[in-house]
Amino acid sequence: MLTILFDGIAYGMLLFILGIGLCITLGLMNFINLAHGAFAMAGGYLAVVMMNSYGISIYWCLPAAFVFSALLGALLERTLYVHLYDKSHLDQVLFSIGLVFIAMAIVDYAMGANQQIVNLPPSLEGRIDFLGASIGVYRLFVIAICGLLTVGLQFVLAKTRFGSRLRAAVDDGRAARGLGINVTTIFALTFAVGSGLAGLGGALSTGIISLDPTFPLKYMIYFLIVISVGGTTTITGPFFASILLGVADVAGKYYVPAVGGFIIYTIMVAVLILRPQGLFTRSTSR
Amino acid sequence: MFHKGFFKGILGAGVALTLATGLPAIAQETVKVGLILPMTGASASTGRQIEAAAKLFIAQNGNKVAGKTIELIVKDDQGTADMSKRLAQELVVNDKVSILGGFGLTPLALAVGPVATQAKVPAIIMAAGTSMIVDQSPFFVRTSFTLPQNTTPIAVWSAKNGIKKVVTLVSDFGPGLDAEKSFKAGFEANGGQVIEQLRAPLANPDFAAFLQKAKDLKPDAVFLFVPSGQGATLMKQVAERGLAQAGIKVIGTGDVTDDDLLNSMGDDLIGMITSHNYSTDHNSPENAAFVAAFNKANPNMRPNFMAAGGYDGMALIYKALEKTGGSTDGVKLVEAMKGLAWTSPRGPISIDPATRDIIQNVYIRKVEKKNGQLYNVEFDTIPNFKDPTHK
Amino acid sequence: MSMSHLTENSAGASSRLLSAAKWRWYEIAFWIVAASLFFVFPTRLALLTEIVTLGLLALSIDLILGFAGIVTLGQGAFFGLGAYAAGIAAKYGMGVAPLSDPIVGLLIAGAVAGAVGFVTSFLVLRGSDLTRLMVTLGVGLIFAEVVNQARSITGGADGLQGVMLSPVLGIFDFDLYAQTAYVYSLGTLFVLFVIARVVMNSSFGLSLKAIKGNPLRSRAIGIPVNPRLIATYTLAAAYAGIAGGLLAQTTQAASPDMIAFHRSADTLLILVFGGAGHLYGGIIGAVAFRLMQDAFSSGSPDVWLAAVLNALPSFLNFWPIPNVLTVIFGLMGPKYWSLWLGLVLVLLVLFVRGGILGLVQSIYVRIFPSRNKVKP
Amino acid sequence: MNADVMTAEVAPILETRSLCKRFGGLVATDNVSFKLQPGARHALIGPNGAGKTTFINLLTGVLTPTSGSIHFDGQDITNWTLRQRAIAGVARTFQINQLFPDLTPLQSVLLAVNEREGAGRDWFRPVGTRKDLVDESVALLADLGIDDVMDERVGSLPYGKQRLLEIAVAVAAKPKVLLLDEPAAGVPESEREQILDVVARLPTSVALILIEHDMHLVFRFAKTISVLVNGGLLVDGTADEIARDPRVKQVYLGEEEVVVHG
Repeated sequence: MLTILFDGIAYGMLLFILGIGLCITLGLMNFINLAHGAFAMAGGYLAVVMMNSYGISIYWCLPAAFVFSALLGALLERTLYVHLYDKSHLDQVLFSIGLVFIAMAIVDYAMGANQQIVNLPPSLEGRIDFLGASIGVYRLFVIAICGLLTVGLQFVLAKTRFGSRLRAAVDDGRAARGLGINVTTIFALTFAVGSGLAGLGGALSTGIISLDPTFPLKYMIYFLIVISVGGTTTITGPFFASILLGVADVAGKYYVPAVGGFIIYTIMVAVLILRPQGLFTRSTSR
Repeated sequence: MFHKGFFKGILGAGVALTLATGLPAIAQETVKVGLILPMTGASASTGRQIEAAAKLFIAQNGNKVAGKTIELIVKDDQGTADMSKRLAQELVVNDKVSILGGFGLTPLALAVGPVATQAKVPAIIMAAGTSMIVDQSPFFVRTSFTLPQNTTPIAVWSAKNGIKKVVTLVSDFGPGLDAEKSFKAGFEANGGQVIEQLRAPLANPDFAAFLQKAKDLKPDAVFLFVPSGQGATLMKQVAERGLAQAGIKVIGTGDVTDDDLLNSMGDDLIGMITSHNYSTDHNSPENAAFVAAFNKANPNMRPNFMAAGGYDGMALIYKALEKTGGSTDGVKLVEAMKGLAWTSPRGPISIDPATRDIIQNVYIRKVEKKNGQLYNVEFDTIPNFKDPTHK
Repeated sequence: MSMSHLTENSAGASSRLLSAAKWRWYEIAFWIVAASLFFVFPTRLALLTEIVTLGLLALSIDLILGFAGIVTLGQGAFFGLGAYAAGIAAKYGMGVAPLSDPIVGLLIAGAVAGAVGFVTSFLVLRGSDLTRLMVTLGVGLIFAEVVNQARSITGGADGLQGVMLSPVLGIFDFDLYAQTAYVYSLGTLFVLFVIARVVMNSSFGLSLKAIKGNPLRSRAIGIPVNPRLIATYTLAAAYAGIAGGLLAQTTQAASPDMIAFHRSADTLLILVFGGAGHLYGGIIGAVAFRLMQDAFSSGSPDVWLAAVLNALPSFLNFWPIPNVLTVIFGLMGPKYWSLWLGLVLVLLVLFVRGGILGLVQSIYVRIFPSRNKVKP
Repeated sequence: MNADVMTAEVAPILETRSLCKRFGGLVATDNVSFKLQPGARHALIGPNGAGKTTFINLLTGVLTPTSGSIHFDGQDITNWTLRQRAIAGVARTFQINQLFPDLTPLQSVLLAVNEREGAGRDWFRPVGTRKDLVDESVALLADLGIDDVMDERVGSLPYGKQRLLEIAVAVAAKPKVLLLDEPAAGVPESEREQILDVVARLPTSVALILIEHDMHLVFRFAKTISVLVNGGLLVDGTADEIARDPRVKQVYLGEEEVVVHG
């Protein structure tokens, strides 16, 4: 029971780190970036190559994945995405799906279609007993990192000048521009950090789920569920949505394996019917 | 036959001639073999293994047989059934192939069945493993394996080696259910007990919950089946879940310990026992030659059971053509294939004249480390084993 | 303003409006070409049949996206529903009419998909583009899961087998050359196209364009926006269902990938590639898409690479040119088809508004600036 | 507060009772009770941010009130949708053009006429089959002086023409009440007169409410005026009364724009 809860939380935390960048950029620029998972995949593959081909420790791979994906995100944002902000949602969807296809083919070409697996250092393998429940050390590691990042993010958003500007820009971009806040710069930075977090999440996920070129498509649906349930106006919304999703998914498969696959989709559709703006959004005056 | 006449009338003489004379042209010197394989998508590795093996066979044996030149055409169906069917139709109608082959997954093979029947073209199943496929068309012949064939031996072996209670975990699709059913039948007939049958969705990134459930039921062993390619993720999670520490043995079919991926799965697998029809490690001169040649042509791949299916599929085609003296008549070819027997890299195999399914040795193997690499090392053999569900 | 001037002006207006609905020479030519392909490519009819069903699915997305402006990723669900409905009907008909009659099967497919479309349309009316994307996607995923679970009816992940059809109109059996399949599919597409054309040229169709252009103003002049959208969504769902039915009948199988997400995404791309909002865009996109795909899947980049490297003048034969060429040709194999598809999409969005037909239209306007009037 | 300054014998065509609208903590419409007589020529004025557009949005159903009620032609329409009110006879123009950029002016007007006559759901006859409706649309466009561009794309029309079309589309529904939200806003001086002329020529069967900053226009056009301040109704009365009212002067004292114009 506790083990299931724990597994679910670990899975949810991972989804949160993978998807939070998408939530913020969507809230900020009303931009639907379905290619977000490609940045996660980039980080994941970088970690795989570093660990498996060069034997570099996972503790170095994680920050490297973050930096790599963040730089990639910043580069693409400045060169490509910037042309798309004033286009229709349909154009954004098509453009980002196009990017996903390109990313999948490039990875397939460079790395092959096989599932990539990393072999974790012994210190992160095995299980420990906690309150009578058996818990995987690596999942604990994932929870710890994601938890720290969440607290850090929340701190940045709530306590720093950048955070208050970001929140203002998410709340009402037009008003924020009027107040002299440089929304474009904030967006570029946020996009880079969001991509970096996705890359970090991708690198972390290689220890739990496997990585193959279809990763961005497979997880796109999960990200979108997180957003639609959690909304895009806060980071606590997506956070709780991710945890809920992770726990519901794992618990569903555990207790009612026959219908396990339905549960998350059903939750999503139900939430969207009852609360089209998301489960955890405050009512907005807009 | 009004409609044929109707179309003949409007089509003009050229096409009508082809229609009237039937599909395999009378005295063509080239025999075209059309392989329909998933080269992209989730099952891409299956297609790439089979293509590599088929090309290897032709390279080794020359492209001439019984006075005819063999030409291989490979088409990618992306793992979608409607495309397999359309490609089969086009290969027959457009490229005038005499023999079809490949078929990465059960639904893809089934989609081609009506075409093979209608066109009277033999269709060699080189991968798909659901038992009932060969019943769907009299032109299906199989050189891969069936799930009951590969599963029953491990079920019997387990029951006889001190395992009493088992939880099965399979992918929720035809072959998975075949494996689940065969395991239960074979295991319980020999005194064991299957205490829970879990089915994971085919497209499932996370097995954690299912494995936890299996672990909590405290069986003696967990039986696993997932299609080729998903084994890596599954085994990583098996290790992470700590089944071995909890005293639960892990057994399965060789699909899980896919030779091609085995090395990347890590040392956690050492000691896992599976039953299967082919191992890269199989100890025979035929296999040693096959593996060496395969590795030479494809440095980054290790031949797995899919490659064996593709290689033997081509062997079957060559032998059948020799027997018919080069005739490409579909009915004659299938008749020639029935009962053919030879020694393949995987050991002695033959085609059951009654079912057109393959009869082969099934081996019980254990994952071991040799020269720094992981292999499925065979330690027991069930010789000339037929699909037990197919009478 | 004199009265006579007014009536004259207004008579002109009426006929100008009506002329938009007239068949133009290039439309007639289009259908004649489509029909004549039967004779021109007698061995490629299976591919052509597939293009026709794909075109019909794209047409159904055009109705809802191109005309009513609703972004959807769920049309694949209706396509799959139609495929299974027609497939199951034919299977239980055991090859005997009425259940196994192809046309009855299509009607069943259209009715089932239309009914489900009607019910789910209420979900789509709410929320923003993103919510719509999610709901349509979610509904699609749920149906895919239902198909997977209801093994006894659908065959689960192995697909539905044993689809047996009686001859079309009791006369024409489905044959290996796909002659019957092509004529039958093209006929179905034509009938449905004509209906769609009539609807989109009617007052109803005009009000859809208004809703797409400005829903607020549409409500303010009394257009019942939601009922119109529900009707259109239902119609589009029925069209998608019939397209699915056609595919199930012509391939004699239905499988879970017919209902999968990539079908919706691909078809959306096809429509945008061809040009949304023209009715022809989906069909033209389907032709272009499948021909491209076919070229890629049967291409032999190794041979081309060897030829190019051979022909490469020596002054160009230094690093990194041969290496770059090797990579580029390496990427031309069927495995990397998605790279080129993605590239086309990205370029399309960045540089070419309105797809192929949009391009044609803008060239036409540039050549004949005097005709730069709105083509309603 | 009683807003009824006209003789109360005629039943009002449009009436609000204690209408309130809050956005979070902000009160945008504060307890407004207001009556409009059939055929009225009424102006709604007030400084920037007084809540004029919010009030119009409440009247037409773009927004729903927090409390209070709205009555039209003897019926309580508080919970009616924008479309229901449009059908019943409440039409409006928008401060920012709300047009169909990809359609033509003729199509735009015909749409409104179609819906009024129930021809909008006709799904099998091509547009233009009902010649009477087309004639009416063309006549209306001619009346407003934009029939010369009736086959152009709306999005490519000059702004003044678009502004006229905004009125044409609203008038096409043959409303009983028409709300004009700054009809001449942003129109170049040279084209302004045409719009004012059109407004002046609207038939008296329509009760008009005009929101306007330009006091020239207000006093030229309106017989009665209401002044909104901070969401509440400050005062209403005939144009002369309002012009003399000291409270109104005080409200507008800081407003340079009004001083200059007025």
